[in-house]
Amino acid sequence: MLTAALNIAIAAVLLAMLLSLWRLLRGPAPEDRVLALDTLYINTIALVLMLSIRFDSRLYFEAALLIAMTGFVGTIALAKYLLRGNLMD
Amino acid sequence: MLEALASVLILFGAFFVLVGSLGLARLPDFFTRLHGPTKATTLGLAAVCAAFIAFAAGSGNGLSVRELLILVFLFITAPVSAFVLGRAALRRGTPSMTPPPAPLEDADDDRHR
Amino acid sequence: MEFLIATGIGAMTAAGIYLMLRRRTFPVILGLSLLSYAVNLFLVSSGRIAINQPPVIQAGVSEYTDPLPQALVLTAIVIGFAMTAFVLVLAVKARTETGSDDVDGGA
Amino acid sequence: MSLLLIALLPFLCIPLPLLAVHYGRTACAWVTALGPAIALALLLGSAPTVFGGETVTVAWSWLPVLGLELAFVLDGYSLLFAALILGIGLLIILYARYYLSESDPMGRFYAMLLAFMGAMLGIVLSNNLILMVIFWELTSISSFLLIGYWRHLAEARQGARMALTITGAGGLCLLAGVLLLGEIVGSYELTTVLDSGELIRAHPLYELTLVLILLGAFTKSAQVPFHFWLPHAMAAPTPVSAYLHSATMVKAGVFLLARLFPALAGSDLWFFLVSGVGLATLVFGAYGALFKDDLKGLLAYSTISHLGLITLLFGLGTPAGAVAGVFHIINHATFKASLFMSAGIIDHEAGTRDIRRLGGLRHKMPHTMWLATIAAASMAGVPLLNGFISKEMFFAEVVVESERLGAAGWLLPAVATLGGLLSAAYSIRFVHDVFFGDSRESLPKEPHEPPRYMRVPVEVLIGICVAVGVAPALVIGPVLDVAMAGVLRGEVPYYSLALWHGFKLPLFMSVIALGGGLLLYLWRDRAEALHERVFPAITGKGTFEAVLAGAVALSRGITRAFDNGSVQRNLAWLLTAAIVLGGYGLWTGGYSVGDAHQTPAPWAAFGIWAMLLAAMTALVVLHRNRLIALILVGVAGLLSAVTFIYISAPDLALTQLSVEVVSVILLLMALRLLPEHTPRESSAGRRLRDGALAVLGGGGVAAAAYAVMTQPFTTISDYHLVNSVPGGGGSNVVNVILVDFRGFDTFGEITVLGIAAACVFALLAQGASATESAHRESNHPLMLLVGSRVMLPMMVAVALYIFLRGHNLPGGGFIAGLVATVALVTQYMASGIHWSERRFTGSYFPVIGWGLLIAGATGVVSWLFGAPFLTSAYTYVDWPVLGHFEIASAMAFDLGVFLTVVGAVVLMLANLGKQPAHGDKEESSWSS
Repeated sequence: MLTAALNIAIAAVLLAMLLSLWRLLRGPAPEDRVLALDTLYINTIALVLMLSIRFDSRLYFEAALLIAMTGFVGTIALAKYLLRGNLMD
Repeated sequence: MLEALASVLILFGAFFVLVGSLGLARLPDFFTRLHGPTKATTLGLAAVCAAFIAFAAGSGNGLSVRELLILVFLFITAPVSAFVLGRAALRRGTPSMTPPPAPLEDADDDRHR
Repeated sequence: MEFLIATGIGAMTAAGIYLMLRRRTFPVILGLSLLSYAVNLFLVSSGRIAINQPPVIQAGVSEYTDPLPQALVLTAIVIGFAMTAFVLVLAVKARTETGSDDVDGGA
Repeated sequence: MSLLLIALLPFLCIPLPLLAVHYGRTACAWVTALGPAIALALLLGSAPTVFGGETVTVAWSWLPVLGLELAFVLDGYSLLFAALILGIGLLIILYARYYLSESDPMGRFYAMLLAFMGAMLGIVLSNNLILMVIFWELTSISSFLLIGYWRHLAEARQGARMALTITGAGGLCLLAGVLLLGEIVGSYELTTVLDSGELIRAHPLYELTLVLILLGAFTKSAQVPFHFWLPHAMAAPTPVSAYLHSATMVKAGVFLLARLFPALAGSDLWFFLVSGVGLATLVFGAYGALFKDDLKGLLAYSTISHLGLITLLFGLGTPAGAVAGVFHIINHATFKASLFMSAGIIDHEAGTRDIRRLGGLRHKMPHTMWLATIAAASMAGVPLLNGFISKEMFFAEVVVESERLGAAGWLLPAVATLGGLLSAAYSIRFVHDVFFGDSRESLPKEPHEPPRYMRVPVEVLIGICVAVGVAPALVIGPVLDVAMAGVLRGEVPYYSLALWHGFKLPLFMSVIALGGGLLLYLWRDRAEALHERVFPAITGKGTFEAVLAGAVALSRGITRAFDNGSVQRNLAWLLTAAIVLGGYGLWTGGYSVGDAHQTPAPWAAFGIWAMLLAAMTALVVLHRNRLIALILVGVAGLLSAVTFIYISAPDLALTQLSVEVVSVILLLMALRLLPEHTPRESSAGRRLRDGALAVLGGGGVAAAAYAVMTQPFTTISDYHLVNSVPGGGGSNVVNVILVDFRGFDTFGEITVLGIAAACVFALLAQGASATESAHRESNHPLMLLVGSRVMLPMMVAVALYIFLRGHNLPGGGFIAGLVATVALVTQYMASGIHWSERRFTGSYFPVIGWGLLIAGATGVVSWLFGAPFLTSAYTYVDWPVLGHFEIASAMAFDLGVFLTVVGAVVLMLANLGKQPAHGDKEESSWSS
């Protein structure tokens, strides 16, 4: 039962990732691309969590955690770049 | 029992994650697209995390709080990044269906330190 | 699986090469980092593909993937970053000195 | 032991003259003489043992893998040569004291002289062939320096370069030959090689070996056709010419011929090659000397001719011939050195060396005249002088060996006599033109006798000439015996050092030579005219220059073809070469896909794969919009991180992710200082070419990767897997490898990281002082501020957590460091760098320093416990909140890694962030 659910869920998440990527490639505004990248990151977290459930292993959890962190920071950086070129003033 | 719960949560989460990206892909302009990921996807991920916790508890590792960390992270970061992005879009005059409100949106952060 | 990874490496390599052959510094640097991604993946997969056998010793587990390439690549990633940073700074410097971001310094 | 001292003493004394020169020139000379004097004393001290028939050897292993060891041997032959080198060297030091003028830097001269002396001693004393070659090249180098001693003179520099090129190249040939010899014999020990002559001559590689070694010897001893560097080396100060280019260094070649005589000589190839070259050189040199107007040039050519004579003697390949050769080496060293010194005196006192301008100096400098005359007579082979005796032996040998040539037998004696005749002629010319005839007025200086002590060395040598000439058996006999015992490594054949052998062919040959020489000198004007007409001026120098120029032009052309200063072109060639090589390998080796590993691919993997390919395609298409390109590279990073997770490399996923974000930030900051768009400037053809290269390269790599992954393989890391927990005290094998098994490598890596950070800092140093741009509130949205401040402690906690568990679960210093960096940088971005620098005060250099220090210290600590560098010990402790963690000394190392990473990365980011942009971009529109 769990495996069946996992299969469906993973399929859904992959679909979501593809959609995000599509938006990322399509644009049009750079904000769109950044938002899409952010979403892609979050989707990836979901994917990783599901994988680690399927693998019945907790070794990949930190990876998910880090994706969350880095996704956030990356988004902030890109957004600040869009706001004003300078990230650090 | 826990496994059943996990399965349900997973499906639930996956659904909302998908919805979020769907919104991102389909909605007409940036400001509307902003909603999909920030709300739906976050919710979906929350469900997935819950599923993970449930599953972990089920697979005999006992209930552990670490998994909540991601959730906390997300609940803090999602709005922030959404806000910053929206602000950037406003500043750069990204086209929007409805004309943007009068620029009073600086009021919120003009007074710190 | 092997085929997918191999072709993935190939794709990244191709894109990296193409960017590295551009005339401006920024694409060249992006190409470099792409190439390092590809190389890292190559090195790791040279330890052969193993699903869910992370090299972390656990009770009752006997099958582990090859840890050596991973250790190699881990440092390689960090060093690769250092290199990227350095080249980037060179590019920035060149821009401020020569006023152009042409890899040959010319305008 | 003393043998080693003898060999190394000159080297050890090199600093002395440089220091002593401040205390006056005489003091400098004395101090310089100290080393050689002691060495000579030691040498003579150990002479009795050698005369007793023993061979002294010492050996220290140096590079046993290469068969190289610091081994020296002292037998009769090396004793003789060492004595010559040191003895004449001392005389030269004395002579040079008065020869060098006030303006010449004396310390440098003596230092180089000592260097050469040491190298030359090394050649004659070393008992290991490779060691000998090393010293051989050292002599080439020191000779280069000495010839170029007068740096301001163009011809000095030129001559120095030429000498170095020729002798150096010869030295390389010699090295190759020696290596072959060592391969043949199976040992580089000289004595062993000499004892296995049969084996060597029988070996198929013998010819090649012989030719290579002879090339070395001939170049060094200025044999035709490599002779031409020697005349040009005469630009050196005369002491150098006397020492290096007549007495010792040019003798290295013939020394080698004699040294390897038992090993190589005796074959027909040896006979024809060596004696042929020797004969040609003998005549050619003598002929050239006859028409040289420069005193030193004349002497140089006569040296060439005498070297040819010696070579010819060894070339005959008979023991008796070898005896004559060695004997002539001694004699030539004595009379030629004294001749050079006399020439130097004349040059020094009269101000010119041009024979045409000199004349009638017998009144001005009678004493010098006598010395020079005796020396010249000895060179011409006048009886009662040493030159005569060795020449008699030479003629005798030639006559004996002549029947080996059968019908052409008369040729050898005839040519030999011709050589003697010529040598007599130029000897007469040397003396007569300079000292006799009417004295000239138009001399640069008013000539007079040199200072007393400038003549002493000459007198000593002349004394030897006469002594040997009058009573050879008495004076030189024993020395020659023991020397020959060394050379031939067996019983020495009978030979007589008597003056009178009765009316035999050699005597008549001598008479013809002397008489004919006199006649030739009297008719020299007609001879000169003939010479002018017959021989066009094709000099060795000309050809040398031409060849050199050609080589340079060729290489420059080739380089230009590949590298016209354009990076793209360079890269394109590089890639083409790689592709061609790979393709060739594929073509010849074939392509085989193993079926050892075929992991089933879930369709999830297909999804990721499709995304990666899409992203890469889009990247190539859209790369001109740099922001998009950057984002797409980020996607590639994310996807490869996912791949890492899937192929069970969690540590790599963590590293990849954190590096990913940091480099995105870095690239963004750089992008702010660079244009946002890449102009479309490369032509369609160029793009096509690049595309082709990219596709070929990518395809090749893919194919290679696929082939690799599917082949069966054996890993060496079972050891790590087994010993990780018991040995390293950590269950995360990757981390244990990093901080324990291969800790030293990691140490190197973080050092590199620190250096890179330092470089970045240095590069940005100027602009880095950011103009405190007005702190715009609007750049720091309140939400972002609050959010980031809330995140900071959590991120730091995560970093700490990842650091602590790293030894047992995915994580570790590298990743934790990067995470901490990310946390800090978030603050920078949220609150601005100035705010942050007010909070996190202080430079990041100390952090890097401490990190490296700690990492190194853990290694050193393990020394204190007598364990090798970076041996780890560990124990377990219960941490308050975080739980049951293990404390390994490797952890301290990991802490070092952590600190270094944090310091380095934050340093880079902060400094790049501080760069003032040229007009910070405000609203700017992206087209996509």
